[in-house]
Amino acid sequence: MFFYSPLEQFTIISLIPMHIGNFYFSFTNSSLFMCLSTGLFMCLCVLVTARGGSLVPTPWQSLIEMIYEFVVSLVSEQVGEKGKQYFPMLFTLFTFLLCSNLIGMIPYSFTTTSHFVVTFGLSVSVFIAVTIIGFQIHGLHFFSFLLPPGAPLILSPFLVVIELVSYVFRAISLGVRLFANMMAGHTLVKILSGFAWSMLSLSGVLKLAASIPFAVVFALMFLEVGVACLQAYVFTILTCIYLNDAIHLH
Amino acid sequence: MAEGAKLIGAGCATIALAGAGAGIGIVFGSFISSVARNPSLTKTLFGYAILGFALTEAIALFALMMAFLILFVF
Amino acid sequence: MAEGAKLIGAGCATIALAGAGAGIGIVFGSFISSVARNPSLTKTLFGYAILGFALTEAIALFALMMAFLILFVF
Amino acid sequence: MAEGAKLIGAGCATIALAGAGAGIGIVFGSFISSVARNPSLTKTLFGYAILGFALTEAIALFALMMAFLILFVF
Repeated sequence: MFFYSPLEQFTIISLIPMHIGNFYFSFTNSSLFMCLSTGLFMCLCVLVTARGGSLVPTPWQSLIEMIYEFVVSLVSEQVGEKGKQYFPMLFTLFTFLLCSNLIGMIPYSFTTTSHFVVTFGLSVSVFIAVTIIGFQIHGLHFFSFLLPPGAPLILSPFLVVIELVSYVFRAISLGVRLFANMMAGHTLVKILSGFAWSMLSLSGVLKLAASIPFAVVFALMFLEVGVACLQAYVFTILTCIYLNDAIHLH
Repeated sequence: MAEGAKLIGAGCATIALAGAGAGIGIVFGSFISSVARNPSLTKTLFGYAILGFALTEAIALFALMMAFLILFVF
Repeated sequence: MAEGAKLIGAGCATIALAGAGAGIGIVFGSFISSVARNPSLTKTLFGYAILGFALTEAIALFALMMAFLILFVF
Repeated sequence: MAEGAKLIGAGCATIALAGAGAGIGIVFGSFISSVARNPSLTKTLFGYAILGFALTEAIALFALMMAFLILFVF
């Protein structure tokens, strides 16, 4: 019944095949959409603040200011004063995820964050950065992070193992959370719209039955846009929480 | 054999709807007790109850999607 | 035989969505009752409810990813 | 036969994530209602909520590790 498998939308197509030695460096649709999302947001920011931005903000300028204020309040609330120096990284992280998720919502486009390698790369680099910051600030005292305060010492060997496992699992869960949300959401929309399409081929009155899956897909699109923004927010707020753990320990 | 396994697999996948059902019950249960406690907020509370219902329904849809995937795509 | 077992395995893996559905119901249920109890905090409470929802959703999707792994990788 | 049983075993092991999902829902549910009840303690309560989340997530991780063990080691 399905001409294509629902996962067909995630295939990577190399647009400009390039091989250096036996390494695969071709410019794929994934990298195209990554450049597209970062390029679009950069152009938007540059255009909006062309002449230092007008005092009475134009709609686009207030949009950029809103996103900026949102991330500033997020960082200062989660990480406090010491988090200010990490704000540029967190802002680019949030806007990159937001733009690539939202661009992925356009039919026949490609969501870069629906591939595990992209989100896993992001989350492991964040994890390594946070661990380095932790050791840089606290030195060996950072290991005390593995023992939550006030825990009875008899439990400590058991608790340290669990804390270590859940600390390392943060790198994986941060990546899988974003990847799984994006991929499962888009697959769900594809399958249900496949239903609506194949129901259309029913005879006569049954064609009206196609409106039910279509209505569900219509509602799901709102949910998907919400999930796209939400997952960018969750990825950033969790990075802030892990950063806060590294800077202020418990 | 795969024909039979397809049916069993789809059957098992549908069990996940039990949790979503319980979740929606909990959301509307607390919505009703909250409206009783603070009737002036019925409007916004109803909005949040519908939001909670929609997000729990999304989980049920994921499970149903998996069941249909097993049933029709394979 | 492995063809059939793949479907049954993926079907069983999807059952884990039940817990996440209930979890999201509990999060929004307590959010609604907290907003009724203390409406001034709606803003921050909504932020935490969304954070709780996203973290519970993640567990559901870990299970779904496991189901996809069983279904498409083997 | 063992090839098929491996998949079914991993599928069944993933069911444990249901409890972890419900557990995280309970943690954040009680966190939200506690913040509504006593907003001055939000900072420390948030720390404990994240600690509770991390420990519950660890259990989900143990279940996933078991599933991967069944899937890839045998």
